[in-house]
Amino acid sequence: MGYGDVQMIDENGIRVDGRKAGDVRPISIELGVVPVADGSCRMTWGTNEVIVAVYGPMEAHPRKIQRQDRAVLDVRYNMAPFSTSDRIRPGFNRRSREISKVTSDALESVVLLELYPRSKIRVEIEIICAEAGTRCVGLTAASVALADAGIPMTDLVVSVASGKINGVVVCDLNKAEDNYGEADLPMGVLPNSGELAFLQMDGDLSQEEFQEAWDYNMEAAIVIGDYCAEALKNGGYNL
Amino acid sequence: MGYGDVQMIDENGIRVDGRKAGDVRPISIELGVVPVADGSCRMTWGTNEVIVAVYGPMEAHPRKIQRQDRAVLDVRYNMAPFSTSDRIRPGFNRRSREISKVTSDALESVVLLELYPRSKIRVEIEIICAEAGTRCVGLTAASVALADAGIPMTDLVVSVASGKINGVVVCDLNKAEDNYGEADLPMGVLPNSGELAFLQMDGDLSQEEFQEAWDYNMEAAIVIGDYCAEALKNGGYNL
Amino acid sequence: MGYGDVQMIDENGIRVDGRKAGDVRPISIELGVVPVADGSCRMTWGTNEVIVAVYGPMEAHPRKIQRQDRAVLDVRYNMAPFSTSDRIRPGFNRRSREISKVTSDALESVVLLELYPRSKIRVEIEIICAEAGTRCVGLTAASVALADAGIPMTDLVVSVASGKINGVVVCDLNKAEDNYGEADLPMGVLPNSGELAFLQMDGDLSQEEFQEAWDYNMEAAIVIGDYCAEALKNGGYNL
Amino acid sequence: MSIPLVPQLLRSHLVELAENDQRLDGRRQWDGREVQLEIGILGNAEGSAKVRMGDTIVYAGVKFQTMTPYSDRPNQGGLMCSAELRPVAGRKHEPGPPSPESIELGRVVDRGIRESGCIDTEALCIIPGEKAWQVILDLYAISDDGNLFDAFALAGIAALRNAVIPFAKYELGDDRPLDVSKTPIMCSYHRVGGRYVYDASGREELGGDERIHITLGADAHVHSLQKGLKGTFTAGEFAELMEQARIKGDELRDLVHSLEGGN
Amino acid sequence: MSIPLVPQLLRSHLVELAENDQRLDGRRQWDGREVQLEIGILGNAEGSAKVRMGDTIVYAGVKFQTMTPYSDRPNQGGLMCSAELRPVAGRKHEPGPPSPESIELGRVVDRGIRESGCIDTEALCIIPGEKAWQVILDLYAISDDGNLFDAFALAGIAALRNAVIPFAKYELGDDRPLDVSKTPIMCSYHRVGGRYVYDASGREELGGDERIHITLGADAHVHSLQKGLKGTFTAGEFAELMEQARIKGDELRDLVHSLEGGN
Amino acid sequence: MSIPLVPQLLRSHLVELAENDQRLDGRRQWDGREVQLEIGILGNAEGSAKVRMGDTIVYAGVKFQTMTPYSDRPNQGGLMCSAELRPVAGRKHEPGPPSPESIELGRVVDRGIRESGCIDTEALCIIPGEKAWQVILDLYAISDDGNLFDAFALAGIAALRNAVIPFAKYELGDDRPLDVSKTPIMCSYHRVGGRYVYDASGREELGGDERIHITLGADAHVHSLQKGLKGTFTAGEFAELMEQARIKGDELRDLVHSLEGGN
Repeated sequence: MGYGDVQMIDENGIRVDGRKAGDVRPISIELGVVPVADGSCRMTWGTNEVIVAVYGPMEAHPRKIQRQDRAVLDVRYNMAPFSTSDRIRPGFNRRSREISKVTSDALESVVLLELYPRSKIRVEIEIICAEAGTRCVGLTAASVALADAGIPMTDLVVSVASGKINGVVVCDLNKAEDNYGEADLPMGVLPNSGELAFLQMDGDLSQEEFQEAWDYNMEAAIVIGDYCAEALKNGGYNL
Repeated sequence: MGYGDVQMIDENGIRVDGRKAGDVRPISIELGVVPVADGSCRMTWGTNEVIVAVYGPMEAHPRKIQRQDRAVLDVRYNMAPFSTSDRIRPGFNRRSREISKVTSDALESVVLLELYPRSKIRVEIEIICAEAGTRCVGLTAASVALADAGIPMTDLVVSVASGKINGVVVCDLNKAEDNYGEADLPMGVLPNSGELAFLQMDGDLSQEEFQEAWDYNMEAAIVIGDYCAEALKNGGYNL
Repeated sequence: MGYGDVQMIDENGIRVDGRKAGDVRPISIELGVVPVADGSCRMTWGTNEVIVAVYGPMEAHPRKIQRQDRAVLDVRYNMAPFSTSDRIRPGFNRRSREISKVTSDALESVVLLELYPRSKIRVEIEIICAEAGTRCVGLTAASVALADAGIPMTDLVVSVASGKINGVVVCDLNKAEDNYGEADLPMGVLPNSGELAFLQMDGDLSQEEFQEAWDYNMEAAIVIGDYCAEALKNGGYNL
Repeated sequence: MSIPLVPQLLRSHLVELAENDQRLDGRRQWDGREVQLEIGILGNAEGSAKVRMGDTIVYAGVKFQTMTPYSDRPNQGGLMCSAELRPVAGRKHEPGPPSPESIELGRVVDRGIRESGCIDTEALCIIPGEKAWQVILDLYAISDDGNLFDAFALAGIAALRNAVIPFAKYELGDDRPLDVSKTPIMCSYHRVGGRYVYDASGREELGGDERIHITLGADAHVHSLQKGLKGTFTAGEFAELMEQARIKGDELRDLVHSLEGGN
Repeated sequence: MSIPLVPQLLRSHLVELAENDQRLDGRRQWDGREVQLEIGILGNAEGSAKVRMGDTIVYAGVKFQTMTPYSDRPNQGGLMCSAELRPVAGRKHEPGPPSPESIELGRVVDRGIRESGCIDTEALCIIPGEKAWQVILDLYAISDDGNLFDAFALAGIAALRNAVIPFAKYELGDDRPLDVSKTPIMCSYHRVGGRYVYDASGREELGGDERIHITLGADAHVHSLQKGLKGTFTAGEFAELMEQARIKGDELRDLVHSLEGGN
Repeated sequence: MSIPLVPQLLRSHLVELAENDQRLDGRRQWDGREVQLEIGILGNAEGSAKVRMGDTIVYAGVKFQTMTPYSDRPNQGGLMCSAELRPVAGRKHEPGPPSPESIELGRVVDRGIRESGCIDTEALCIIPGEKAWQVILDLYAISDDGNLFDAFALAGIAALRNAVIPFAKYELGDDRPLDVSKTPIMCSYHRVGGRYVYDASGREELGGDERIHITLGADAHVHSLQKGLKGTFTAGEFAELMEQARIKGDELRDLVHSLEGGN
């Protein structure tokens, strides 16, 4: 954050990749991409590529992790070593552990876990190619993969991040904008209820800028929620 | 050990901090400093500062650690990262594991563990500020915190270390003396019975020097034991 | 592998240690070298020195590792830190884990594990001095130690490695030959049935060279199998 | 990990209290516990603070090390923030590798400070490309009766603002205070009995749902947000929390500044 | 870890099928599943491939780093091959430290490539004794329906042959393709129902016995062998496998080459 | 970890024996088992020893590496002592991370040697501030029938006194013996059946209480002490152990010296 002297938006409000301030990058969704899983989803978003597999509900073992009144949700967010410009050493790190936890917290808010006491549902989020916003892509794709697995949910969770770049608030930061941006506000929205299940923010936003970024996210979440619904109806979505 | 050319005692037998050979540094004791614990103690000793919390007796789990005929004593000695001149990386190391073990061995010698079969008592020793002799301060404070928690014991364990500096045997080494000293003899004494529950020693002492250091420790332990008894009676001790 | 310009065999086919192409290094076998074990074996092979201890059959715990229909074989291959020219840091590494696994797979092929349901047999292979071919020495010595412990087996597993050096196929590579060799073919043979329970290979061998190395190994395994049988009959074997 | 029955009873009790706008310890919805803040209290740290909020007690200690700057940022030093949730702090804090909860705790507190930009990492450079200061802030809980997030954040910024860079110890000149240009303040809200409350106690956390952490700077600039645990919230609920954080943040910022001579 | 009854029933079924020269999915003894190979498909990797064999799907990605050569080999760069068996790939792949099985998998695939000598590590040297390229091949399973060994080996060599050394990114000149002089191919055989079959599926692996991995180069040169799991085999059985690996290896090598422009 | 009944029966039996001044294997209170000491027996070590005390068997091996001296001690090399208690050594030694017992064992043996000052770390310096020798002493138990402490300490000092610094291998000149100026000897005493005995066997350890380790140099100079396990002792008891350690220490020191040509 904070290399403010690089010009990322031109005088007409056009961003480096040709988008306007409120535009989302192109998105595609494919279901059933992990044949051995109970549900799965491949989501591309800009040049991000994420694969999610869902296993379960299945017996939770060892027994000490079982909960008498509900299923345990076991969510892992992981970046493939070749997913970024500099190779990532395999193994869980603190960043991926935190993202796994907040993603799990968000999904627990919509999955009807109480229908499956003593069982476990595993959600495996694998970032194959990363280009800013992978936690949002992962969370959105995970809710689609859970639906693909037939797990009952009250709503999807659709996630997107707006931010600030060169003092201008824009929607859905790409890699270059993320590197030079001044703030990042990822949110996870339930498209039907309009409530939030996920929220993070880093950087510096005035109250007015914050409201603008919030509004961008809310609008984008409705649109992306429609893509997800279409993918679940038709087995995939492609712009 | 063994930088013998630094002069640490003057011709009148006065040490760098003004003490005579047999003097102990100033000590204060405060009880109940960890409000959520079952018993706790803050001990300052020179500029050493140690906090001990005791939890239990409580159910020991997992069950495989339970002992049918007594409680399990789970003792941890840990230095805060900011407790020393150079920052310590968090995490258990071999030194702290060994000190935890010998401290536990010493405390097991006085705590009536057989009164609480299948249960566990946790003793958490946290070194907040370190200035030589932290294992002695930790052990002494732990026995006071156990008493504060109402755990039945046959006696306290009072610990102090004498050593040798510039060829002279002195009581209760401070940091500078410990750095340049030639030997260090920490002992843990039961003030009522006069028996020992803890003993270590490093360096080089002739049999005569050894006896002199031993005697200093024995005398100091009686005095410090009185401070502890007073603290337990009055809720604290301050010189 | 592959420093082919060092001359390791002279014009008469004599190797650096005086052996001919098909010769095996000198071998000795001693039983009962770990007095507290249920069976044990010390094998020297050239300057390799390996000690194997066998414990069990004994109750397998924790219970989750138990198998209802057979014993669990727990095999560890480990190099002592002082066993090689450059010191090895203690602790399991990926190489020793793989060798432990393939050694275990080979021994499982001959030990009558189904005679001891719910139990465990531990096989500890310690390389005290290493000079090429330690996995072969370890596997052979382990099958002798299992026999010494009275564990029923269908056959021994005798292991030896042939290879290629300066383009010539030779039997039982020594350290220098292993360093400069172009291929290495370790095999584990059941001397009575002639079947194989262990096979690895690295490097480059034409089909003809491969057959030659295979044949050397088969012949050597019969000879070494006789040594092992003699050791088990007489309590030891020495050329 | 069986679920004790107690939390269910506790949850019901908390709902009842909330319906009457009450809390377990008599506080109102937006009331915090009494805050005691001390600075400069650790002998071997180069900056330190102790915070007591009710029965929650934490220490923060600052140490400095020299580092080689990263090759892509040759003019910058570093800031490292480490939060340890050791078993001394409570019966439920068992020893072991850091839990997801404690990792989240450390990272959220870290971001609240780091992302405010209160420390200019370029000012930590000693020799470009060769040597720079690394500031290490260690947060240490001694007693956990709820809301460690805010206690850590408050102790952390107070310790940093109190820190002196040990130039002399490293033979680099005279000691100098660390320059900290802002005072970001975190305020945390838990859903307890169905509504949000400020500064939840340990028992409120046990019987509560999701939590929201808001870190604000001067003029209510937003520096860091985090929602934790299972649960959802509405835009309207969030707007009220933001307003409350603005009020409380200014109050605690004043407390920090009041201890600083002429700051 | 109780033994499910299923594998015993499955084993009996597999024996019956073998007696009639059949397999679960209708294949014959030496038939492989359909192979789909794509190259250059990962945006942030410097070489990549995706292999699908039936319902087994894997990725391979190549990255380059600069390293200081080892003091005893000042003119050489390095090749590192890492195979991750993450829980995404199947219900049985639980999270945790690498199992002995996955360590064996990674090492066997690594040796098949490394020991063929297809990469000249001296050609990776940039400045003798100072700087060299380290090639890192990461193998990544997305869906495991058996025979990950062959899928990883195929994706691995295809990704390496597709890789471009990023000289420009490191300001060392123009990018150049990595020189890979050979195309070693691994063929794996499992004993299923008493006889060996090629390219076992996940259920065949579950009900099978030992396996044999054969990596051959051009002219059927042997580069790597491995026998895994409990079980023994005869010299005659092995000779037949070697002959089959020769045929299949040539076929898959042609597939790899067919995707390469003018190679 | 259920407590077997055996130790209680064993403890009773040991008390009975002690009352008649007897021990399980016929020894008297201060008798040690027969000691066999061999030196120079490990082909790839630069110093080595093997000790057998009854059915307890251990190896010690010395290796040398070059190191960069620590910046605050530019003229000093290092001594590292590592004790491994591998599962080969007995049925009770399960694999896993080092137990508190094995950490204590390693550290007590290490201190007995290090704190005697028998190795002059300044003599290990090769080029001040740049290069020095690091002596690594690895202790390795093959068979544990009690009193590993004394077996390790004896093998360790014998291996060090037998070690040759490999100057030639590092192209630094001709090999030279490591200079070891003292021969510290550890004697360990266990409370068994209520009284202390020397050199406890495995079964005596199992049925015994606390132990005391005394490491003495020439003229009975004390170099290291350690009390381990639950239990207390009196000043009078300790004085007797010190006297016994003085006698036994001189005897074992003579054994070590007797193997050294003209030392």
